[in-house]
Amino acid sequence: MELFIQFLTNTGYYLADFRHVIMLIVGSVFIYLAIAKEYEPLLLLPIGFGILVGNIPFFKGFGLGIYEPNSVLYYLYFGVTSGIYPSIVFLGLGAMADFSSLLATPKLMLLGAAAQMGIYFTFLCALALGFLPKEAASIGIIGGADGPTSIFLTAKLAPHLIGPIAIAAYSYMALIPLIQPPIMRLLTTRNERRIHMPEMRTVSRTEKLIFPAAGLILSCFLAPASIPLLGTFFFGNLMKESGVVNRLAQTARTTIIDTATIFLGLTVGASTQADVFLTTKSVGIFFLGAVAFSIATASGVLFGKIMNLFSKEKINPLLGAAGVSAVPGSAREVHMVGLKADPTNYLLMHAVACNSSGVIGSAICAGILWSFLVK
Amino acid sequence: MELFIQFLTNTGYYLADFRHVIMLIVGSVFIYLAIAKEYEPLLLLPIGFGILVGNIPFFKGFGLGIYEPNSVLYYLYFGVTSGIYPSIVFLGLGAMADFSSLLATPKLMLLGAAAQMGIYFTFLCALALGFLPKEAASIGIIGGADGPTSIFLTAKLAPHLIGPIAIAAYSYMALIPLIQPPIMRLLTTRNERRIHMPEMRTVSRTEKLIFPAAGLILSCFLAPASIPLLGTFFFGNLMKESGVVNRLAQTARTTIIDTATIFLGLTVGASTQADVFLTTKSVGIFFLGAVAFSIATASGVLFGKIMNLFSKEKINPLLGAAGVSAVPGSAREVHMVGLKADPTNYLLMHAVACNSSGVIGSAICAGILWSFLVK
Amino acid sequence: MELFIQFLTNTGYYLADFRHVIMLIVGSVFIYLAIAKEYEPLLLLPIGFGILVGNIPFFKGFGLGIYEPNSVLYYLYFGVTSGIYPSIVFLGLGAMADFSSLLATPKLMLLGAAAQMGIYFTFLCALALGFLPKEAASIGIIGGADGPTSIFLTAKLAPHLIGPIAIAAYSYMALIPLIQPPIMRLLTTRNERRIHMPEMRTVSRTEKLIFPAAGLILSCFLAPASIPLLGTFFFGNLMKESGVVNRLAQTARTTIIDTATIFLGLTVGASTQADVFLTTKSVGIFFLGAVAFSIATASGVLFGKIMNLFSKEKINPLLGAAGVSAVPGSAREVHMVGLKADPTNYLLMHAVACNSSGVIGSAICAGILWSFLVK
Amino acid sequence: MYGFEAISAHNGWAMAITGVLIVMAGLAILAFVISQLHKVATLLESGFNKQPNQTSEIKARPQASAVPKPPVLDLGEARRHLEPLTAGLGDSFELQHLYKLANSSALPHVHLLIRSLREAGVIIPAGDGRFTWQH
Amino acid sequence: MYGFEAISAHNGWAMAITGVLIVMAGLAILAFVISQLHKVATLLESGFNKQPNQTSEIKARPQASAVPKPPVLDLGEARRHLEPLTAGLGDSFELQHLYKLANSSALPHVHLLIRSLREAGVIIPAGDGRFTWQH
Amino acid sequence: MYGFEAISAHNGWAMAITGVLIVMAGLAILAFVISQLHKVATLLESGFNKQPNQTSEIKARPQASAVPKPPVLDLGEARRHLEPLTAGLGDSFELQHLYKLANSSALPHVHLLIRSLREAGVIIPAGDGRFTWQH
Ligand code: NA
Ligand code: NA
Ligand code: NA
Repeated sequence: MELFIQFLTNTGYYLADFRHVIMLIVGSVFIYLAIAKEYEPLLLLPIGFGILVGNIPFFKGFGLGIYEPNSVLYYLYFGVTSGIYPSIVFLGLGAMADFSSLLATPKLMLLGAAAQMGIYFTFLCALALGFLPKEAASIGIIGGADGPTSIFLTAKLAPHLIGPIAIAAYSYMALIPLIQPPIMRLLTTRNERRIHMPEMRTVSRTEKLIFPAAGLILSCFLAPASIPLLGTFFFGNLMKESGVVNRLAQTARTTIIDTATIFLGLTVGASTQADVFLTTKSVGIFFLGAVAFSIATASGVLFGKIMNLFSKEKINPLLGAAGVSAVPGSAREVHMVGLKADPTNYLLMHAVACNSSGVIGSAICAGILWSFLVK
Repeated sequence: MELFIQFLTNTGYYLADFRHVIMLIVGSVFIYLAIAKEYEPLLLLPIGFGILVGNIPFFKGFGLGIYEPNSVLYYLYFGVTSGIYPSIVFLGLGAMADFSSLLATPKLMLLGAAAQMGIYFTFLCALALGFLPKEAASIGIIGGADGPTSIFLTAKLAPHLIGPIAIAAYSYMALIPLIQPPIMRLLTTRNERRIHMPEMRTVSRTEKLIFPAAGLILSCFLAPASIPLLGTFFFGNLMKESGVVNRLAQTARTTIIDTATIFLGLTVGASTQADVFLTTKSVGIFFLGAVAFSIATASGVLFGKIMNLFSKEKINPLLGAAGVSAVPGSAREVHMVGLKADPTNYLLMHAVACNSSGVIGSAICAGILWSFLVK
Repeated sequence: MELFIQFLTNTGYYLADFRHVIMLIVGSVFIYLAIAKEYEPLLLLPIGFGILVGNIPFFKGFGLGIYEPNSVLYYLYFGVTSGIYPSIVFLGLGAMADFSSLLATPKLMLLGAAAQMGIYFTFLCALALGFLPKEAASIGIIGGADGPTSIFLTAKLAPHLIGPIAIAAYSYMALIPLIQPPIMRLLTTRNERRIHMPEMRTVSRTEKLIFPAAGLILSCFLAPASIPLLGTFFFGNLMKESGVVNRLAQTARTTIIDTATIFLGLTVGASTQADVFLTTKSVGIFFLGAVAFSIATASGVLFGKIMNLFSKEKINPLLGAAGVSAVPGSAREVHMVGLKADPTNYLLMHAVACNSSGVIGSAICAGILWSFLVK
Repeated sequence: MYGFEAISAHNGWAMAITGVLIVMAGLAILAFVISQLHKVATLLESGFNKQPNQTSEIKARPQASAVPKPPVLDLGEARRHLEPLTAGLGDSFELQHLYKLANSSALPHVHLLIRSLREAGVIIPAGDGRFTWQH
Repeated sequence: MYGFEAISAHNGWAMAITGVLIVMAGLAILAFVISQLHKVATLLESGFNKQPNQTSEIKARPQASAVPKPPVLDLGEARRHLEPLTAGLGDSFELQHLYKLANSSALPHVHLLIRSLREAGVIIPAGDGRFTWQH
Repeated sequence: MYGFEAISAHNGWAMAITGVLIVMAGLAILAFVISQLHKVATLLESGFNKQPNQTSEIKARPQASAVPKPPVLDLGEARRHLEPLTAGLGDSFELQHLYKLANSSALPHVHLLIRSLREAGVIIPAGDGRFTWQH
């Protein structure tokens, strides 16, 4: 009988409190958005279900929780804390990426760089709000709008914040269609939005083959700490472009990235245990995340306008908004807003170019911040 | 020359004794059953070959054996001892499972619950035979007729018994066609076997989408310790039913589960090293395993008959036998026995429903027993 | 400002020296050979890019380098140092291999054995050049012309040489078309090269099913230390031949081996950090590697001629060259040289038989050397 | 220690009975909830059904703003516009997804376009009812 | 230490010779066993050949007990009966497996049934000669 | 500690400015290099173009040395010659690879041969434009 009592006192029904309920609702909302609204389902669904899994109340010290060594979740979560999953995801992304539009219009890279200002601005805001430098850097990187990059840097600098930062990053990436368009319209005139981009030149196979090697060396010589992300990213792309290892590239962009995505999402979600997640810090992080995305978008657009002051060949400043990557969401938004202004204005390919450089840009920023703050 | 002697004394030819021979024969029998009889080949073949690999005599302390740290087998076996493989297999099973028939006829779930009595009965028998509680629980779970569940619980409670318990569980699962039919016939009248089940209603997509979340919360709130199994199981099913992450679901039910199955089978087989496997305990385990399967089948069938006493809408008691899961073997046996009694009696879909609930049921039991005995 | 300086002093631009440049060029050459010449691209491309990744200068003690615990590369490299990747690659190779030609003409196995003399000859040379026994054995195994086998043994005996030995092994495997033909021609008369091999008998399914088990037991009873390689190799082959676990065999020969290949190549390449790679030892290893391949080829061919002295049914001595495996390069070379001598002389299938036995042979040798030197 | 003695000594009876009760209770609750699920479902249907409408209005919106643009029917150009859209879907995709994306990118006559791409073998099957771009 | 001196010092000659002998012996034994394998094979054939017969009798058995049931030819119903059978085979399967399962589930005219399911596109190819259910 | 005070205390301004400068500089350099890439490319083209010629001469070479051998058109034999070649390519392969290998193995009328193997269903599609051997 006392066994029965004792068991009941270990059930979730007994251990649950309002915080678990809140988190279960949050998780359900994520799942709902993923399925009903199809917002980034590949990310929101695993994370959402992970939140459910991670917030089932259980008796601590039992070897069950994601933070208890020897639990299955702990081992699966190791891929996050060690940075392995982000690195593998970048391998697959590289094997999917097509840099032709970037290679055809290199100057668009500057927009990808400009959009990174959101990272540093948010970093300063976070410091001002009293976050420690390492926390502030991890929060700032949300402005890079790259899930794996954010998770990677946070795992290295402030592992206790992986949950909230990942959730914030992915939530705002899912909300790109609501965040970016107003900012773009606010900062651009109708005429600017109507600027057409010139037809792109076709890019030779050799260029595509040299780029991954050149990109790796140039980026990582500058910021060696971005090797774990850009190393696999460019490797994946070389496998794809080379055409001589199709079976490897194919595996990288299907099974390998899918597997990493499943376990990354599930465990990141499960890492949001009510007691570690529902803190004032998380509130601050969500607020700053919104700042990060907005500033990133704005600085990209504004930099586009500045470039137009100095170059005679005008570019469409909307493209700056695609510099925040959030692949491929932001590129599509830019395209849509451009179409709104002029139904014959196809910005998609150029926006994709900014996207790619945005990915590289924020990986470099992660390297920079890491090397600033590691010591 | 003495080098030559010394080498020869390290060869299997020199080190082998009759126990190795026995195990090599056992392994060959498994392989034969898998290939010639096609009994559960996905399990018996890897396990059978693993038995061969694990029973090649070698010089201990060499870094070769599955129980010697740093050996390759040791690392691959870690997925078993840590419980990662079973968890991953359940992810894939979830991504394959179709719960429509269960959702259409929920009351069949009780049969899945009843069949679990075999677990506790065997648990008591094992205690009575002098096994320690943790060992007894691991032996009892064989009655769940779920390989991964048995391996998971044993890895947590009595890792030294993983080999014999896994072998027993999978052997009897392969022998379902010989074990169950006689018991079913013994306990049911021809008229009972001829009971037709009503046509099933069609289940809406929304129901299928809510079930994984609801199932997870209800089961794991009651038995949090079953999170590692049911968490991934329901996650896999949500990925499948959502339809918005097909590429993930596809990977989960192909590559991911295949890979886990290969290494689970191979290492579980290799863990049956003659010296640790050929013990009186193993004999007891095999005997108790047979008890477990028989009692599980019987209690399922009998509970079906009891239900008929109280509800006016009669159900076919044979379905109780499908509550032991052993997916999909038992469901097929129920179907066949039903057909024998009345060639127009199609029980398959309802049997599958019991199967599913049997899987959930024994995962819950694993959680319960673990939480009883972990301390 | 001093932050800026301090950052610059951590960039690759500041830290780079001529050795990094050399290695970056080496890596680029590998990539070029893989893409432009299609020399073993599945190996040379990942290794080549890995060399680039591993030779980006970075500030040590930062958690970045492949030799610094907790770096992502360190964890991925663990699959190499632990011997897991080679073992998994052999699983996939087994699931691809077709032993029918070997089963039809067993005596060709002796050629596969003879070619292994290159291993021991090189082992002696390495000792003579002042290498330590464990190093010498790892260098000798290059003569086996099996990448995974070489990496496996080196990881066990002389992990500090994994980089140079793997690079040497794979380079020479890529250069097979340049190394072998001259030696073959030198050691055989035109008439010998023109010897036709008899039509092969067809092999029954049962033979193909028994072989993996028999092969495992016979090889590993003799050299238990080759279990990690031959255990998975024959397991993969049984999965393939059984026909009852096609989905597992399919996964083993696609995703599983591809994934292992990607990370094996990338990390082995990255392990060639300039400071640990550019040593006089590496020079010696490359020299000895060339010796190993040449002697292996020669001894295979010569043994073929010796066999002809004693058996009336002459075999074509060229086949001996295929005993060094280097699958499938050497088999193709033998075939080509045979065709040169007589355009109607199709040696391919018999050469493949020697290839297979060469793989088994060098795995056994790895086991032998390991057991000689482990203590 | 053997037999009943061993069982009682290890508190076996209690564990067995409690265990049976719990699993019975658990699955009974689950069964009950499931039996009520279709009611919850009908409630939520509305929510999930928002999606079709919403996507359909997405369809509607750009269609409106799109002036028919014949030259797009040049398949080469069409592909250059559509291929980037599918990048996010991995190397193979389902036509309905491509269709949705194409719509939201406001290309005219999307149906016509995709069909002709199929017929021209620019989009080729990749097994499992998925498709990919001919390379 | 270099040259022959080093070799002897490290017992190199012994290792090399022993090594060569062992690998030679090992593969020689293996070669011999293989050359005898076809004999063992012919012995075992009987064992492995049991399978076809046994499955065929499985086929026979239910066929007998099955009264022809035309309505089953309604493909919808046919699918509802067959799909669960294939659950165990993963998301795609080979027709011969489906055929075996269908037989053992005693459906009448299985061949006819499966063919019509194929033709009706209820069962669709999934590459590699495998098939899956149209969703 | 909050506000500007916190920022300066943690050397925030320096980090932010340096960070911006570095990433700007980095991508600017990359952009510049990329813009020059097509020049490097044209230089290297020669190198990469060696491949086609070289393979084509491979094609040429054996073709020359191969006396037409009708019996090879017996598909069974053809397969026995070709299948081992594809072993290295995994269980499925692209026809062009098979073609290259077949050429380098000096079989006559390779094109004709492979086409007839396709038509005879000895080589069957395995999805993704790859093929495999009918078993
Ligand atoms: Na970015
Ligand atoms: Na069960
Ligand atoms: Na070899």
